[in-house]
Amino acid sequence: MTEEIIISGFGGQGVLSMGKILAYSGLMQGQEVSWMPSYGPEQRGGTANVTVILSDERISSPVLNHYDTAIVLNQPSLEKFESKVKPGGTLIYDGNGFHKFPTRKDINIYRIDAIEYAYANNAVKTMNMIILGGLLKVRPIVEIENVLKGLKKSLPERHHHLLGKNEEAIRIGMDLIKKEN
Amino acid sequence: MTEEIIISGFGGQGVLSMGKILAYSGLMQGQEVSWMPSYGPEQRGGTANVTVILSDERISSPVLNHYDTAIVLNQPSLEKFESKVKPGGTLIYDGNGFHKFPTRKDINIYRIDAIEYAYANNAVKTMNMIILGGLLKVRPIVEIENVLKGLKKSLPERHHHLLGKNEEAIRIGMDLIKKEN
Amino acid sequence: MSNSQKQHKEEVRLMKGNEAIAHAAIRCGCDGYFGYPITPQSEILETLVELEPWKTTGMVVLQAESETASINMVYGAAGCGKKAMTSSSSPGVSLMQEGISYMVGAELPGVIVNVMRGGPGLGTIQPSQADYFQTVKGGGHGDYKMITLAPASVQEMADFTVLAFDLAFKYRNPTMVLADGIIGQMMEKVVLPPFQPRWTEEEIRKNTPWATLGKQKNSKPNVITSLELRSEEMEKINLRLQSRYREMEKNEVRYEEIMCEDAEYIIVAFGTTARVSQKAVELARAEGIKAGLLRPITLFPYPSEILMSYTSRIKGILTVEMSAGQMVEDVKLSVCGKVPVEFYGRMGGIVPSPNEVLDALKEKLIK
Amino acid sequence: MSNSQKQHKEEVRLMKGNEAIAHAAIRCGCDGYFGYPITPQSEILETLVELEPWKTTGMVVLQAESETASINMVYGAAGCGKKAMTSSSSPGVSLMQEGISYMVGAELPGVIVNVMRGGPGLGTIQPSQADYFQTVKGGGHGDYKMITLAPASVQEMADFTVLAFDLAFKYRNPTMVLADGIIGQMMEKVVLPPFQPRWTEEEIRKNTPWATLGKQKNSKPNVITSLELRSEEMEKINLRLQSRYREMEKNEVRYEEIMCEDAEYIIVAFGTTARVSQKAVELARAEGIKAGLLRPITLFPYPSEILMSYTSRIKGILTVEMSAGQMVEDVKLSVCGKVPVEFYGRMGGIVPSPNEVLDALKEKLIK
Amino acid sequence: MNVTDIINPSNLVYDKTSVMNDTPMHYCPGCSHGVVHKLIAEIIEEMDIQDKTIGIAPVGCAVFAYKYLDIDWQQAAHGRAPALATAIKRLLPDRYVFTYQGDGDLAAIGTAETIHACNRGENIAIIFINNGIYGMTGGQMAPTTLEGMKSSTSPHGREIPLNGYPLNITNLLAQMDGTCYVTRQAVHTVASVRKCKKAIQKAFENSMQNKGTSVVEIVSTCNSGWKMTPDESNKWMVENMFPEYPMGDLKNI
Amino acid sequence: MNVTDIINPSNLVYDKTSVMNDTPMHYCPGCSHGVVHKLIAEIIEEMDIQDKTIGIAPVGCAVFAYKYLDIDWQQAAHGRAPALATAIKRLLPDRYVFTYQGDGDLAAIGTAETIHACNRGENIAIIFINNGIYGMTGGQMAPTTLEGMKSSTSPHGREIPLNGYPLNITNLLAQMDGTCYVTRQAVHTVASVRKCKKAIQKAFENSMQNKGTSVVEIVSTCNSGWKMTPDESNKWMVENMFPEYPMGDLKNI
Amino acid sequence: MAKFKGAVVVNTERCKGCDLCVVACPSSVLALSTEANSKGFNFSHMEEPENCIGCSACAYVCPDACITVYKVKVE
Amino acid sequence: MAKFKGAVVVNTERCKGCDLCVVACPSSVLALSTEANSKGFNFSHMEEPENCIGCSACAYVCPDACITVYKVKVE
Ligand SMILES: Cc1ncc(C[n+]2csc(CCOP(=O)(O)OP(=O)(O)O)c2C)c(N)n1
Ligand SMILES: Cc1ncc(C[n+]2csc(CCOP(=O)(O)OP(=O)(O)O)c2C)c(N)n1
Ligand code: SF4
Ligand code: SF4
Ligand code: SF4
Ligand code: SF4
Ligand code: SF4
Ligand code: SF4
Ligand SMILES: [Mg+2]
Ligand SMILES: [Mg+2]
Repeated sequence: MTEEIIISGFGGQGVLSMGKILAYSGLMQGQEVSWMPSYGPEQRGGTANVTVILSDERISSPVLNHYDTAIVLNQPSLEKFESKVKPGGTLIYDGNGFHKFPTRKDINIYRIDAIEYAYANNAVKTMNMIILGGLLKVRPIVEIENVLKGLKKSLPERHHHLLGKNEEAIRIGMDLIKKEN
Repeated sequence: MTEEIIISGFGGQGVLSMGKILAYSGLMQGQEVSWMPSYGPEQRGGTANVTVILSDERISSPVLNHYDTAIVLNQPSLEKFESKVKPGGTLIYDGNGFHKFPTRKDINIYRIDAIEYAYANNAVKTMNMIILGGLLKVRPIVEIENVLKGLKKSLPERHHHLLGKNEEAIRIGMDLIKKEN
Repeated sequence: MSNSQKQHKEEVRLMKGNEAIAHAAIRCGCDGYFGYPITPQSEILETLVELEPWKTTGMVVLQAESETASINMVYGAAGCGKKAMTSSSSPGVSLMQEGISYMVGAELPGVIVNVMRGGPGLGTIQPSQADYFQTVKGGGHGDYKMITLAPASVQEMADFTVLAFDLAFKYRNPTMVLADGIIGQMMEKVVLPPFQPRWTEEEIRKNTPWATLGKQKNSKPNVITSLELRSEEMEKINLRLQSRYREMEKNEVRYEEIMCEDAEYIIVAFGTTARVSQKAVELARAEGIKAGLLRPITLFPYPSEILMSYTSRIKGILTVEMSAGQMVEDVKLSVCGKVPVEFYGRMGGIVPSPNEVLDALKEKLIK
Repeated sequence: MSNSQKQHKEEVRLMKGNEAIAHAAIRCGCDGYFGYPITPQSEILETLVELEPWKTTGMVVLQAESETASINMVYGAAGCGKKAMTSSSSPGVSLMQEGISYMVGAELPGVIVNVMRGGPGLGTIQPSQADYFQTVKGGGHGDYKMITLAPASVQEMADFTVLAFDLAFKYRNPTMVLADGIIGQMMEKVVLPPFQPRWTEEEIRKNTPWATLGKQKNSKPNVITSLELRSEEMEKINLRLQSRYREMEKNEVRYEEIMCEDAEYIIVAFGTTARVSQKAVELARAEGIKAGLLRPITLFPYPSEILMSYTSRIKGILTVEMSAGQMVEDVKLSVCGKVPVEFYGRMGGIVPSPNEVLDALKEKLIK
Repeated sequence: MNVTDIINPSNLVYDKTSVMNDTPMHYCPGCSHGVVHKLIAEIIEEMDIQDKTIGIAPVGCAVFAYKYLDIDWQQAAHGRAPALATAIKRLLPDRYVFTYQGDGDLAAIGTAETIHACNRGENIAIIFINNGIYGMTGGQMAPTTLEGMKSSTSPHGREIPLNGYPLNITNLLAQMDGTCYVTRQAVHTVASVRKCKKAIQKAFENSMQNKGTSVVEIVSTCNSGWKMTPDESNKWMVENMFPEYPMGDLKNI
Repeated sequence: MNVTDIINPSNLVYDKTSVMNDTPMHYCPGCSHGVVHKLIAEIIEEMDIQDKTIGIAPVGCAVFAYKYLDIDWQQAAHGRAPALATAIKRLLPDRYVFTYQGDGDLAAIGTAETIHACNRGENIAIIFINNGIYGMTGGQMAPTTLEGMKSSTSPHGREIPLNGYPLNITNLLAQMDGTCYVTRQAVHTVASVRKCKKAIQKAFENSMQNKGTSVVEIVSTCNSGWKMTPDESNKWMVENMFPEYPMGDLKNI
Repeated sequence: MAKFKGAVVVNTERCKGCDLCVVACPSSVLALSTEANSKGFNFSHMEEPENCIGCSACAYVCPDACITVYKVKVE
Repeated sequence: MAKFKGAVVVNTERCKGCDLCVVACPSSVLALSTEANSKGFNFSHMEEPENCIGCSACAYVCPDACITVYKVKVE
């Protein structure tokens, strides 16, 4: 099995670390993984994206132009990546601040209002875990237990007490996500 | 007609300028000329040499390994260039301080004790003209009048009053040179 | 399984290519790293200062005032028989050309990492492979060559750092690790090489008897220099260097063949474009096109012979690079007109996609 | 008769190649020279300061603090539409590689003279041709090319200085004059090019509307930059540069054929080795060997077509260089395996002699 | 009198100068670069020298300065702006030529070019943004980074034995015969902004009077690199940077 | 007592140290380089550190220093000796590491490397031969060439507006926090030779005490470049160079 | 003594919400809005417009030249 | 007071005839010879050996380390 994912949003939204957690989760379940960020000169702001591939086989190209799954967290990202989801693939978006919405009919489209939820519930720090939860609900590519193991690996020790919060966030995301088409 | 000449000696002996005067003389009589110095990092001392070619035709290589005429003014130069005179060619040397002398039989060997003469007669400044005179006696490749024209071109104006002295030096050199074999 | 994986059981880690270089350097007994920040490779220095190896192995890590200083620090360290390295990206590596030429001239080992970005000039910070010529033909003055290793994965970033030092010392010549922004910035699984202690002074004296560690009693002083004003002697030095390059050509050619046995079309690509091209080969095979990939691992010495050996049975070669076409000249020189050699490239920091490569293969060779 | 001789009657002078460059620069309306001393080319700067052109044409002559500064001064001047140049020798030119790449990236005209000496490293001050790769393949980072003129006489040192400026401005790209210590240091007859006034500010505005002379009212500011972070845009810049190189290849190939019409063996050589090889051809002809000389004048663009055109009727090619063999790759790429291509070279500052070249021809090709 | 009455062209007292165009600047929120850009733009407007000014910005966060100030610009290689400026000013002596350099640029890789331009007394203005860090490349240590200050290449704080002393290069430049005006300014308060503007203006004016090189160091913040809010950065700067890089004129002749 | 009686090993009071070998030096007759070489050799002998010393000579007339002093040497690219020395000393902290640089080298192309080594306070000794000219390459102007002084690139004398001021770089180095000892010496008289030797020795000693960088400038002659006899050169130096580059310690901590 | 009343216009699209104007205002006129502009920044606006004395402090320190200041003499 | 007598040996092959020792000698002992060595240099030698006081001044200033000095106390 190979899953090719793009995650894209504003610089501050934790896009890269969401990708990292996914990659670590893959690592935990013995898969081949690749995590390929867009990198730029901006210290802050701007749009960032990351390509994550989890596979049971050696990964050839870390760079792709079509994805099984796209997670888009702002308008420019939607515009850039909607067309790049493979037919039959999955698009997950957080609609916060959107004025144009996905239109494709040949892919599965899900909406998750994690940003709004996070601001309303004082959970900005785990926002990316909420979204990840949404993803795992609709594309169960990694076991939650492996996600938590991965988190443990990628977080500095002093943050390990937050693991519980993160697990909760995943469950919230699983609830929050809605199919649109 | 093409004449390929090497002049070699200690750095301070005016080897390069002797070559320059020859080259200018060729220029004055409408020939093609090339003047190719050995160049080194030493500001003073060391051995210097210059290859001068005068020709009625376009000169191909400015770099040679055999010469019609070699003028050598110190021992290392003799050792380096005696063997590089073409058979039937000419070797002129100033024997001052020599302990080994030319031995080839298939070339014309001339000796000119210009250094000794110059020191004895307070004529160090025109020593190279004396040697040039010797050369022209045995290899009349340029007209003396063209030499003087050439000198005029290559000397800064303020030295033009020395032209007479130089002409005289040429004549002295013509007297001084002696065939050895 | 890579060499380092065989030698020891160590956990699999996830890290960036740049980070892998830093870890591998410390582990292989590197004595000194000297570098200057530039995107997309600053993580090498940043990881090193974070790891503080001076507190463990004693490795010196110094942020220099410029790339010019960096490479000359490597020169100084290497002259003492120390394992020294620097890293930079394209514009910074251009500034090192005099220093690299000096290292070659003084016969000094050392490792230089270039995580290439797009040029010319300031260009872009996005990935590129357009410093191929600079690296393998000679960006500095004079006749010289460097063994050039082109990693295509994070694992190779680690492994080749170690290998680069070995080869540098084997041949007393700098070795280049030629990566690009993608390989530097991406995370993959990696098993780090085992820890090797840094050479002791006794070992240095033994391994590099030419090193300037202080003149030993009853022996001549050691001198590190690239100067020789006597042309005959200088030519001898040149000839010695050249014969060393011939040795490298004999011993150090490295490449990977992927699905080449029965291939009718060969794609030649290194680094990131090799990864992309591998996927293109997979796509091609899925369509029934017998494609294969030759991935040169050493760009100098170049795997010319294997390429020549294909010529009797293949229909053509497509070279894929993130450049206007540089390595393609070596491909052409390798096959000497025997099969058509085509080129597909992207510039400006754009990474070609697998589909593009497949399309190029069809369009340019299969038609 | 060279171009400059046709245009005006001027006396024949005797001077060094380096001096000829200085005189020619002043005469062709050069605005600024920026350089740093290094043997064997320091006479260029020395002649310029002796001639004090700032008192006559207004040309600026400045001894910079380094070669790095020199090339960046040329960049600054060129950015203002000024005719600017620098000169150096091999190690100094290595230090300019970043600056050269920047000039290309910013599309700036300018002239760089390299009077080559032997490397690598400090090497020797004696002549060499081992910076061929650096010059024509790209010593700096990124994909770029420079028209490279290889003078073989003092007259050409003068003429090519003028031509180099013309070509640099025609293509908005730096041009390299690639000479060697022999051509720089030897004296030959030369007719200097006629005096051309420096461009006035109005002319600069007309000829180089992109120049930064101060923003004009009602027009956009001019910006000199090589930066473009958007990959798609950066690729467009790269493609524009590449198409310019294709133009150069179409329009600017220059070479000299000597006794090639009926030749069975062709020697290919440039600069000093072309002069030596010409003599070797004369010697060969005297022995009844039908040899000819192809002297590339432009090293980029390379005279590949003419070489290819010989292949149907010649028996082989000998490339002669003062290097370990660099241009020979372009010769091979030109003839694509159709005839044998052999190489003869000397290094370390040694100039091959005509007889050596003849012997090599016999040994390697005629046998 | 309500707001809409007051907002009336006749009551205008402060507006963006037109030399600064409408392109949004890429700087991080609160970055000092913006304020300095604004001052330069205002001076160019007020001196009416938009057609006579050539700016040179090397790499660093301000490499895109050319997008924001509508004057002719050259973008220089890292550290080399003073070399470009030298050539430009010598070839166009009646132009206002200034460099706009960061501390990484001016005090690290560009040390030689800066010192030699100042030593030759080139008639240029050097605007030197000292934010104690390499902003552009992600917050690495600069020569001017303070002792103990954290950066991505001094994650545990700059240590003197390891990394050397914070380099007060402006002090050195003030010692040089070729400089005529060397001053240290900041832009964190209204008063400092006003003073800084005067200083930059003086530097511009000097460059037409054959007096030599003028250097205006502006002690600045890089809140991204420093990992503080803009306001915290200003406070930190006053407390920590100013003692090492004290405000005021070092030379004025 | 006649000469042959006096010439007896037991009466020996001055002899060439054995650290300086018998290879004849390539320097022009009367060149200051020779004297300084001799002093360094004597110090190495007297301190008994021949096996602990690493010298670094970049290009310049002294590029061949390795032929004459029997210690380990590295030859550096033009201007980069302090970078080499930095790496060497950090990797071999118990070695005496010194650079031997000309004024062209240290004060022109090597400005950045010199300043930054001093700023980092590298524990090295910098021996700086200031002969006001580029000797090796044929007498071109150096940053330290005096106003009005002729050279092959200032044939009519150095002009300030054209070429800038004579650069007193040692003054700048003395300002830097990283230097512990900065002094200016000469070797034209017996007294000056003696003093200079003490200075160089102190610089060597400092380098083992973690005090920072020591800089010994030796105001020197280049009679070939200056086109004077060695004796005339010494006199000219005293009259012309000393006022610009005054003798004595600039810093000693 | 003359009294001044002022008003500022913030270019809300250009504003990056850095808060420096808020801190600089001597009369506590300004505050960052809860609303964000298209770039996601909470821009500055006049929270207490009647306090504004038109001193331009906010405009001087604004790095993005977002603030236009108007001022009238009252009384 | 003790008086000293000295003598110097010049390495004539190494000597370049720069004259610095001649100038430095307080007792006018040295002079350049009219003879030249193999490199063409007129080397230094003791012209007035009896004047030598063994002060080593010549040796200190010699750039080519050509001079060896001997000294004895007399009386
Ligand atoms: C030769 C070279 N080396 C390194 C870089 C990478 N680089 C770009 S900007 C910069 C330093 C920026 O710091 P500074 O000059 O202080 O400007 P700031 O961003 O802080 O305003 C560096 C190292 C480069 N572009 N070129
Ligand atoms: C990169 C580079 N540029 C220029 C040179 C040529 N060069 C050799 S030595 C030298 C300067 C020598 O002057 P200085 O350092 O003062 O030493 P001196 O010979 O006067 O003792 C120069 C410019 C070089 N070798 N390398
Ligand atoms: S990184 Fe620092 S200097 Fe650069 S724009 Fe952001 S705050 Fe300003
Ligand atoms: S050129 Fe000058 S510095 Fe060099 S050896 Fe001669 S006198 Fe000494
Ligand atoms: S003008 Fe003055 S009072 Fe009004 S908002 Fe701005 S800072 Fe506050
Ligand atoms: S200072 Fe400017 S950018 Fe910052 S919040 Fe105020 S108006 Fe916005
Ligand atoms: S000082 Fe030395 S080299 Fe000079 S003349 Fe005297 S002995 Fe000879
Ligand atoms: S030792 Fe003193 S007295 Fe004797 S020759 Fe030397 S300088 Fe003169
Ligand atoms: Mg900065
Ligand atoms: Mg000097």
